[in-house]
This record gives sequence, C-alpha cells and structure tokens, in this order.
Amino acid sequence: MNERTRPAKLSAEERAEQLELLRAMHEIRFFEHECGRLFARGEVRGTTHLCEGQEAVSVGACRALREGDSMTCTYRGHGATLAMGAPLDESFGEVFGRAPGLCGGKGGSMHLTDLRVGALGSHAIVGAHLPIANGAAFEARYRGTGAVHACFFGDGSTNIGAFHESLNLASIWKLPVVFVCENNLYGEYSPLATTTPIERLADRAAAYGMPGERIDGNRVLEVREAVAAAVERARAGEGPTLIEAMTYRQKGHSRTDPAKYRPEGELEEWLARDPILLHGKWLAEAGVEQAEIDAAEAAAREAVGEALERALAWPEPEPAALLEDVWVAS
Amino acid sequence: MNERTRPAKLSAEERAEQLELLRAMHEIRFFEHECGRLFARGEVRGTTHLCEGQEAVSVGACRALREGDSMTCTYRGHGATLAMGAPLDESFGEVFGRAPGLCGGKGGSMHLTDLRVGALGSHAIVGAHLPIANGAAFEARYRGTGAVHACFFGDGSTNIGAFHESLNLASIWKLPVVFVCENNLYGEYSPLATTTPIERLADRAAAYGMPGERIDGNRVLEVREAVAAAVERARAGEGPTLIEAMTYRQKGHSRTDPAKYRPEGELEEWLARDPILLHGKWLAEAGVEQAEIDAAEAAAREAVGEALERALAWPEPEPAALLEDVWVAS
Amino acid sequence: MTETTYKGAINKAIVDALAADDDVFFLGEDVGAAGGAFKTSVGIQERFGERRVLDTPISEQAIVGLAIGAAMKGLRPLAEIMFADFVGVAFDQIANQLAKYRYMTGGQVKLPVTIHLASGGGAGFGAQHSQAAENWLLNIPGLKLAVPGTPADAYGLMRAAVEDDDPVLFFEHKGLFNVKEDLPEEPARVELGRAEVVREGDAVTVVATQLMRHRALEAADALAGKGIAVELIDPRTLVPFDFATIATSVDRTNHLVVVQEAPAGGSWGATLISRIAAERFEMLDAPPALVVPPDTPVPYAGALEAAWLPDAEKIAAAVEASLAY
Amino acid sequence: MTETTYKGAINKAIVDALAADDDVFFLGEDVGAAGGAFKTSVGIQERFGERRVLDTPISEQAIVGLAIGAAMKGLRPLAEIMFADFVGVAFDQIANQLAKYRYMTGGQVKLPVTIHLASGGGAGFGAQHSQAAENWLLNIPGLKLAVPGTPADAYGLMRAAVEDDDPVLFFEHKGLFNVKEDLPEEPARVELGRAEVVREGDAVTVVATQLMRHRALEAADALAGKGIAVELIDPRTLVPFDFATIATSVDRTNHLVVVQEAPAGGSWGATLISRIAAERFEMLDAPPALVVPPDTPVPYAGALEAAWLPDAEKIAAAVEASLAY
Ligand SMILES: Cc1ncc(C[n+]2csc(CCOP(=O)(O)OP(=O)(O)O)c2C)c(N)n1
Ligand SMILES: Cc1ncc(C[n+]2csc(CCOP(=O)(O)OP(=O)(O)O)c2C)c(N)n1
Ligand SMILES: [Mg+2]
Ligand SMILES: [Mg+2]
Repeated sequence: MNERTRPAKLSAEERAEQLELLRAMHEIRFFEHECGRLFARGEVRGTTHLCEGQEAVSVGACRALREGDSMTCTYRGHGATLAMGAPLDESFGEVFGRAPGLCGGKGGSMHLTDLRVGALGSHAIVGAHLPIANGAAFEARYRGTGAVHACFFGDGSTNIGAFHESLNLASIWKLPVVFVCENNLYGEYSPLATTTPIERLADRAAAYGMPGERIDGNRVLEVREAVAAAVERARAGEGPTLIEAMTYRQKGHSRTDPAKYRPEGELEEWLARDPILLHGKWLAEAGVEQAEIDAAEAAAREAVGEALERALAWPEPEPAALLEDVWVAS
Repeated sequence: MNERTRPAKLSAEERAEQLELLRAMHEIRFFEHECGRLFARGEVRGTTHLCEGQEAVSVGACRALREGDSMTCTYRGHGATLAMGAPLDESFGEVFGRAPGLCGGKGGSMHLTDLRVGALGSHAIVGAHLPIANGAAFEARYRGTGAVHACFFGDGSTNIGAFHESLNLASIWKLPVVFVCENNLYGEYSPLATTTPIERLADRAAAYGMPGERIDGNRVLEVREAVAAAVERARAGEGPTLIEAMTYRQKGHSRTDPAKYRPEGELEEWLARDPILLHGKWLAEAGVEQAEIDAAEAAAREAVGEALERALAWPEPEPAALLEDVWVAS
Repeated sequence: MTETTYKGAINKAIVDALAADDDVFFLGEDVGAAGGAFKTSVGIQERFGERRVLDTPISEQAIVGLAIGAAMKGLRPLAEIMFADFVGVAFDQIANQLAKYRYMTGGQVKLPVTIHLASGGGAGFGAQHSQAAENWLLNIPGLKLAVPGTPADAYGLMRAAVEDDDPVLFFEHKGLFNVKEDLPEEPARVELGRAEVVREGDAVTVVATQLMRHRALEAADALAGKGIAVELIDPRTLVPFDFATIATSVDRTNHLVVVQEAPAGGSWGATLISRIAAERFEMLDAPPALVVPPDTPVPYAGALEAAWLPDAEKIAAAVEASLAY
Repeated sequence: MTETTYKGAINKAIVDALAADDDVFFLGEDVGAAGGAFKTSVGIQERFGERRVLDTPISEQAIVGLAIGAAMKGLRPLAEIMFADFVGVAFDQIANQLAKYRYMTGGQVKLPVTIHLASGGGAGFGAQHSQAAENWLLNIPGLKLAVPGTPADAYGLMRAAVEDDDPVLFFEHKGLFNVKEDLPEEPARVELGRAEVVREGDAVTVVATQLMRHRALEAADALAGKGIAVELIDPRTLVPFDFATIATSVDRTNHLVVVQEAPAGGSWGATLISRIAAERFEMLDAPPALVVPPDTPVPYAGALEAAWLPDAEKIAAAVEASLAY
C-alpha cells in the first residue's frame, strides 16, 4: 500500500466515496453470483466468464475516469461494464438474451456494451479490442475533447499480435489511452510462466517507449490512483501507459472450468487478499463503522436482486429483431 | 569494429576466406545490378526490391551457418538467398519467370526459394515468415538435428503482430533461431522514427526475455561474428537472439521508388560506408594485395555475367505447369 | 465396437495419429495440460509427453506459422485453433502462406499440416464464436477442408488429414461433440473428397454437412412419413469436393436442395448449386434450392439463434416446394 | 470535363471527401508523405495536413481497429490497406469486429468506415500480391464491397462509401490505374448497390467487374462483329448486390455468362449463378456459365499469369457456347 492509499481520518464526503467503491465491488460480485447461478439453470446461454476476485481493477480503474471518457474490455467484462455505470437490469437482460438487454439480446454475456456510459464493448477475440481502443482515443485527440480511453485485457492477451501493434501505434501517436492489463496469473488454463518468457508484463511497455507500472490490483485505491495518474498523463497529451494490475481469478476461466490446475493453497492465499475484504478492512481501519460497511453490501445485494427480478420478467426479442441492426443504411 | 574483427596478419586460408566474403558480396551486387537493368527492359515483372548496400548482412549472417541450417527472408531476399548458395543462373531464371528458375518461374523476384541450400523462402507479406522460421527451428529441436535457423526481416517489420508472437514463442520454447533485423532506416518510404517510438530495435528483445544486440551491419565480419555467437547459443539449446544490424538501403524501396524522401547527404554518408568498400579496405589493411581484391570482384562479375546469359536463354514455363504444384496428393 | 462420441472420436484419432508416426506433433492453446478447451485432447499430453504435445501462448499466427515451417522440414504438424472464428487472426498464415507455399516454390515443399478448429452455431456462443468459418476459405486454392458430421467421419477424416501430404483444415462442429456412434477398435480412414450417401431416395437430392446433415435427416424422416424419399448426401470435405456423387444423384432425382448453416454469399452451397446449374442444367426439374440462415451475424438470444439456423421444418418445406414446383 | 485516370479519380475522391467533412480522416502505410504506394494519395497530406492524413506503422490490425474505434465515436475513417491480399493480416478486425459490431450491440453503434485496397492480378506481382480478395469477404454479413471498374465509378463509389454509414471495403484494381475517362468537375456519386448496364444487347447477359469488365467489353466488340449483341452488366458493388438489374436482363436474353478473375469456389460469380438458377430457372435457355481462372494461386511467370486470367477470347468462347447450346 502506498502513501496516498493509507487510511487516514476521512471527511464525510471521503467516507461516502470510499463506501461507494465498496458498494460497486459488491454489486459486481452479486451480479456475477447470479450469472453463475442462472447459468446452471440454463438462463445464460453458451458460456460466461466471471471476474470474481478482480473487482478492484474494474472499479478502481473506471472510477478514475470522468464523463465522456470511455472503456473497452473482454468477454470477462461484467465488472468493467457495470463499473462504468451500465444499468444492472439491462446488463442482466443482455446476459439472459432478453429484448430490453443492453444489446437487445444479440450480444450476450461476452459482449456487454453500453454506449450511454462509455462502455464501448466487451470483445471475445483475445486482443481484438486493443486496436479499437486506440480508435476511441484517437477520436478524442482528433476533436480535442480531452477524453481518455481505458482498455482492459488479460495477461495472456499480451502474447497476441494485436497487443503489439496497438501499444506501438498508441505510443508513436501519443494517444490518450490507458492499457490496463489484469494479470490474474492464467490465460484460460495456462499459468503465465508457461506461455510468457518474462515475469513482469509491465516491462513490455519499454518496447514501446511507454511507461509501465505494476500495481496491486486487489487494492481498489491503489488501482484508482495509478490509473488516475495515467489518465492525467494521457489527458495532458503525453500518451499511453501500460498498467499491470496483479490480481486473481477466483473462479475458473469460464463456467465449465473447475480450475483443477491451480497449485494447492493458491486460491486460499488470494481469497485472503480478496479485494472486497481488503477494502472493507481499509474502511474499518479508517474508522468507518461496521454498520456503514454492511449497509454498502446490503444496498448492492438489494439492487442486484431487484434488477434480476425485473430482467427475468423481460421477454425474448421479437423474431423481427433477427434482421435488424446489420446496416444503418440499406 | 570490435577486437575480433580487426585486421591482422592473415594465413593463406584466412585470406582465401576473407576474399570469398568479398566475392560473395560482389556477386549479390552484380546480380542485382542486372535485375535493375532488366527490370527496365521488361524482363522482370511486377516489382523487385534490391538490397544494395545491405550485402554484408546477407553474407555475414549466412556464412555463420553450417550445412543443414536454414534461412528465411523477405521480398528483399536476393542477397540472403544467394549467400546461402542458390545458383546464380536459377536465381536469375526465377526473377525472369523462366521454367528452370528456382521455383519454376512461379515465384518471382519476391519469392526466391531453394530448399537444396536451406533457403526456405522469401516472403512478401511483412512479418509472415517469422512464425515460419520458428517452425523450421522447431523441427531441428524436435528431431535433435542441431540445426539452427536464421530469419531476416526489416526494421519496419518489427511493428507487425507476427513479429511479436514469433519472438515470444521462440523464447518461451527456446527455439534455435536467430532473428536478424536489417535496420536500413526505412520501411518503404517511412523513416523509422515516424513509425516506431523507440530508436534501438534490439531493445525489443527484452520484452521476450531474449538477448538483443545492435551491430554494424555494413561490416561483414562484425555481422558474421555476432550471428555466429547467436548461432552457437541457439545450437546449445539456449534459445533465440535478436540482432539488429544497422545498414542502409542504397536504392529506393522498390524499382519504382526514386527515394526522394532521404535527407540530403544521407545516401552519400552511407555510400562512404558501403559494405564492399569497407571490407575491401579491411583486406587491404590486412595486407591482401589489390590484385587479389580485384580478382574477387572480377570472379563475381564473370560468374554473374555467365549465369545471366544462360538464364536469358531459358524458356518460359510450359502451359501445363500452370496446374501443377497445387497439391502433392489429389 | 465401442460407443464413441464425436468428441471421443477426435480424441482417438489424435492419439492414433501420434502413435502411428513420430513425425506427428500436436500444438495449440491449452491442448496439453488442460486437455483442450472442448476436452477433445484429454489425456493426450499425459500419454505422449511435452515434446509431442505442446501448449502454446495465445498466438494463432505463431501457431500456424510454426506448423508451416516444421512441415517444410518434413514434420506433420497437427495444430489446434480453438474456435474456427479465430482463423481471422491467423488468416494471412492460412491464406497467403499455407495455401500457396507449395505452388509459389514450384513444388519444392510439401505441407502436410492439419489444423483442427471448432466451428458452428446453435449453442449460444454469440457472433464471434459460432461461425461456419469454412466458408471463408473456399476461394483460396491450396487448402483442403474437412467437415465431419459423425464420429466415424471425425475419426476417419482426421486420420486422413494428418496422413495427407497437403494442408487440411478440419472443422469439428461444436453442436455434435456428444453425438454417439458405435465404432470398431480401428475405425477406417475416410478418403478426402468422397461424399457419403447418408440415405438413399429417389425424390430429391439433399446435400448437407455437420449439424445440418442431422437436421436434414430429421427432415427426411418426417418426409418419409409423407411418402417422399429423400436422398441425403454429406460431402464430408468441401475441398476436394465429390461433385460426381451429387451430380449422379441429381441425375436420378432431378431435384436439389442444399442446406448449410452459413449465409448464401460466397458459400459452399452456392458454389455447388452454380456448378450443378452449369453442368446438370437439363437434369433439373425444379430450381436448385439453397436453405440458409439470413444475411446477419449469429445472434445470441436463444429465440433468435434458433430462428437463424435452418431447422428440419425449413428443410422439409424446401424439399416439398422443390417437388411441388 | 477533364480526362482523368482511375488513379486520379481515386485521388480526387479522397480529396473531395476530406474537403467535404472534417469528420473524415485518412490513414495508412505511406499514404501521407509518400503519396501512397500506388501514388493514389499524392498531395493529399500536403493539402490536409498531418492531423487528417496519417502515415501509420506496418500494423494492419492496428489500422483497421483504429478506424473502428474512431467510427464508434462518430468519425468517418478512411483507411488504406495497400494490397488487398493483406486483408489476411487484418482479417479478424474486418470479419469479426467491423462487420459484426453494430449487430452485436443491438444497433448502438454505426461504423462508417471505408477501407480501400488495391486488388487484382495481371501485373506480375506474384501469388501474394495479385488476388481478388473481395471474394474472401462474401460470407461475412455486415460488410459492403465496392469494386469499381472505371474512373467515374472509382470516384462515385469512393464518395458514396465514405458517406455511407456502414462499413465499405473499396477494392481498386491495380490493372486499371491508368485507364482514362472524361469526368466533370464534380463527378456524381454512384449509389452502392446499383449495377451499370455497360452495353445493351439482347443475345446474352455478361456480368463482369473491374479488369474483367474491360475484357468482356473487348469480347463484346468482337462478338458484335459476328452479329452477337452482348448485354454487359457491371454490378459495381458485390454487397449490396443489384440482382434485379441482372435478373431483368436475363429475363430478356435467357443466357448468362459471368466472368471473374478469381477461382469459382466461394466466389461472387458462383453466388450470382446459384441465385439466378434458383430464381430465374425458367428464363434460362442454356446453363449459366462461369468463366474463371483455374484453382491455383496466381503464378508469376508472364505466360502462366496470362493463361491464368480469363481473356477476351475465353469470354467470347463462353458466350458462343452458351448461344450454341
Ligand atoms: C484470438 C483468440 N484466441 C483464443 C481465444 C480463446 N480464449 C478466450 S479467453 C482466453 C484466455 C485469455 O487469457 P487472459 O488474456 O489472461 O484473460 P483472462 O481470461 O485471464 O481474463 C483464450 C485463450 C480467443 N477468445 N481469441
Ligand atoms: C502485411 C504487409 N503490409 C504491408 C506491406 C507492404 N510493404 C512491403 S515492404 C514494406 C516495408 C517493410 O519495411 P522493412 O521491414 O523495414 O523492410 P525493408 O523493405 O526496409 O527491407 C511494406 C510496408 C506488406 N508487404 N505486407
Ligand atoms: Mg489471465
Ligand atoms: Mg527497412
């Protein structure tokens, strides 16, 4: 924990802000619990990839953005999309393939997108959104809007060609983009060391003349501070940053993966460093009452429950929707 | 010039060897002069990319290999293919699209290939042969042949995805491959600094946990020494190396490029450091007689002249060849 | 005979191919320690070790390129690309290198590369994980394309693919992994370029592969109840393509219905119909019909995806329309 | 009216598109300072500056992806991929992102992206630089494909492409760069999806694009000498496809010959013929014919490449065979 994120006496405003971070992480956690549960019940089709354990990266990074900024992420994108402010019910609706879902039910769990809040899309081809992230950042520079783009991806994604092309271009053009690598130690079932010859992915930034920083991705404040600094740099026209947030995927890769490949004790160690737990402790140490901490959790639980109920009552898309949205003009 | 490549008193054998390097560079130079001349006469179709000024990289690197080793290169591949030992006449034949050409006239200037000498192919899609180079190296390791593969590519190619994927995989699997980046300062018409945010491409090796070295690519002995060391490392099972050979493309990118984008004086500076000139001086300093130096040049000129005559007399492929070589089995 | 799933048949074919020839090796993302994203390679690395069964980084260009280079030097690589949709990221290697390399070098190299990929829709994987991507590769001479629809064909075509001296892309349909069939201890190879007459009939020739073959069979059952005898043919490979078997059938039935799970544009079905129209013009008593999904990406929602994919009802209707013509 | 080359028309269209709308920007390898590998963009960066005309690294995935992201935020990117064959390295971005993004998000985004690429053979560029790669993209709903054959169409389709709210891939044929035509100061837009009847006739409908359109015209001239009136139609865009104009023509001529410079498998010509066979079955007096190169990569040697590409003679022979049927 660095200086800036050590608990201190909090003002009322600060307390509210910190509790809100906790609430946001709980919201994602509860949302995903329901996704898991409803997958087993057959309401979620295909597959779903939970970010349980990584909520501090989603919340910390997205809360370092301001209105007008934007974000792209992966199939493991529930957390980031919700952290940007996508409505819970419409997010559920999309995961269940319902007409009022974020994408009218056409995208699904892997493709949550909400342009209203700057969530430009969850992408299911590894690395494919990094070039697109540059485009969003380019628009900001082109029009001089001052907006910044945050792009989330995993450790395993740093080995695909699109990663390389994107970081290179972002740097040479000094695009206002922050690359947030969520190093959760695995790409699908492969530990990083079996696929990647270096240990610190942040070091790859040097190949692009870009700052790279490794941070504790399970501490929401550390994430927020680091991303905020990178965002500031980007806004100032100084170009992109690569942030490697160390975190852990508490569940398997997708809903069909029991994650038996984990070394013994690893999960337990990381559970002890669960981001919600850590921020709860931080709050307690900063003198926030347990009741307030519990209230944040309860609020999240309730919001998720209500949203779920609404979404489950929504209809599937009408057949006519099948042919819509291919073209704007035809 | 480093210690190992400083001229000293040469034995007869050493003298012959050094003169042979000079002859090999001359051979490439004369070969390409003819390609340029015959392009203007319409004997070469489409386009052709000359490596004039870069001959020391081709010769120095390929002469660090031994029988059984192999090589892949780019559309700018005359030099490397000849340096591996491809016959001059069949190489001309291929450039002119004649039936006895290396590839039966089906490949052309951009695709010279001669499996007999380990020249596995000249590739015209930027970066596309780097993954293939890994495959050749993989075979050596798989079968334990001890062979090494050398892969040539340009500075501009280090920004394409395939470069990244290939160096990463080569390193994590410790494949016996040497990546030889010919930094000739330009990718087509773009100076490196306009496309690449770092100046030393050898530094990109660090992103793959691989040694990277920048060398003077216009000194044939320096190239040979550096590549030999990397080859030794590869043969010993220690994995790949990235070598950045600084050199200069004395002609335009392709036959239609007058290269007007060069800063004034740049070409002249590099002409003064022409690799053939430099090695000639080195020989003279090492006490080799001018007559011997001239004889190496004359031998190359003569060989090229004879080969050209033969190749120009060769017929175009028969129409039946059109349908051959798609399948082995059908 | 052992009851074997499509998935199990693929596993067995890979095992047998590795056992038969030390020049065969197998690489891909999570094919080793994890046994494959679809569990088609469970136990294979345990048996053959890390020398021959290799987990790769997420680098499809590097995977395909490595297979090409190794094949040039005489090995017989079997590579896995997890979802067929991901051929997109390795498309240059497949279209511009793998398919052309032999021709470009005047036959200097042979490229016995097999790539296997999971294709097809119906399972709710969304637009980027559900495509019949074999249709993206039809205009690229130099690639053989296998599209097995049964456990026996999965086994037989995989063995044939690995033993073939040319590049073969082997598409396994995700919707068929649990389809079962009794297979002998040593199932037969299936020759590339030989169609199977799945069901004989003289009323109409229906051509379909993979999931659509099964749906066409359903339709044929239903139509049999109405006294309509469908001849169902599964080409099993799209390149080489067994045109003769289909043409001979059309000569008899004088009706052709082609069913596929990809839109019409640039598809194998359209290619087949254009050739039948050119070469069997006089034999047709009705316009050749192509039963296809609409021109849209694959939607996620269950109701939409079900509507997108041709089903037995639509196939039967196309057959009846052809006969009623 | 000014005599304008195909190349000049492209240049003018890009200039006019940039002048018309500040949301349009133009990026690609060497499109700026160097004026383009084919000199189609000479002078454009000088006029519009480095903010709007950008030289990129050799990173086609990054180029296409940047265009997608910028379009999502409301810009109208025009990207250049130098040779059409290089769509291979950006195929995922084009097939899985650009084509599907609007659909996958339920219409949240529009993607007014134009990509222009130099395609086609005949110039001795060899197997990796000569392909009619538009045929690789036909089975991917969500992409519009323009294939201009004249300076007027090059101008008109480029303007329409940039102004269209959907993704358009604009293929310019390398063999046509120096074709000339008189163009007005402000040449017309050409609507996407509208074929041109290049020459009227009642004997046979010939459909061809780009280089083949010109060769078909040559064939039509020769045939006119024999009293055969060819109706030559250039669809100009492959998606959307103006089926009606061709079908109407076939209704009159009862003969169809399609000419293309790509092999048959998965091609636009095969797609057209399969649809004509299905929808105009009764109107055909002879089998629809597809004139195509053989199933091989493009060879380098002059004699071989000339034999590979359909020429006027082969086209005329196909027309005569159709009429003699
Ligand atoms: C191009 C491509 N290759 C393979 C896959 C299959 N795949 C999906 S997720 C994944 C692992 C990604 O790992 P990482 O980047 O670390 O992200 P995480 O899942 O850990 O969040 C793989 C290989 C894919 N979707 N796209
Ligand atoms: C994927 C791809 N993009 C673009 C091109 C066009 N192109 C051919 S050579 C070249 C420049 C390559 O520069 P560099 O790697 O420095 O090699 P050099 O030509 O200097 O030897 C480009 C852009 C190509 N052949 N392939
Ligand atoms: Mg990961
Ligand atoms: Mg260069």
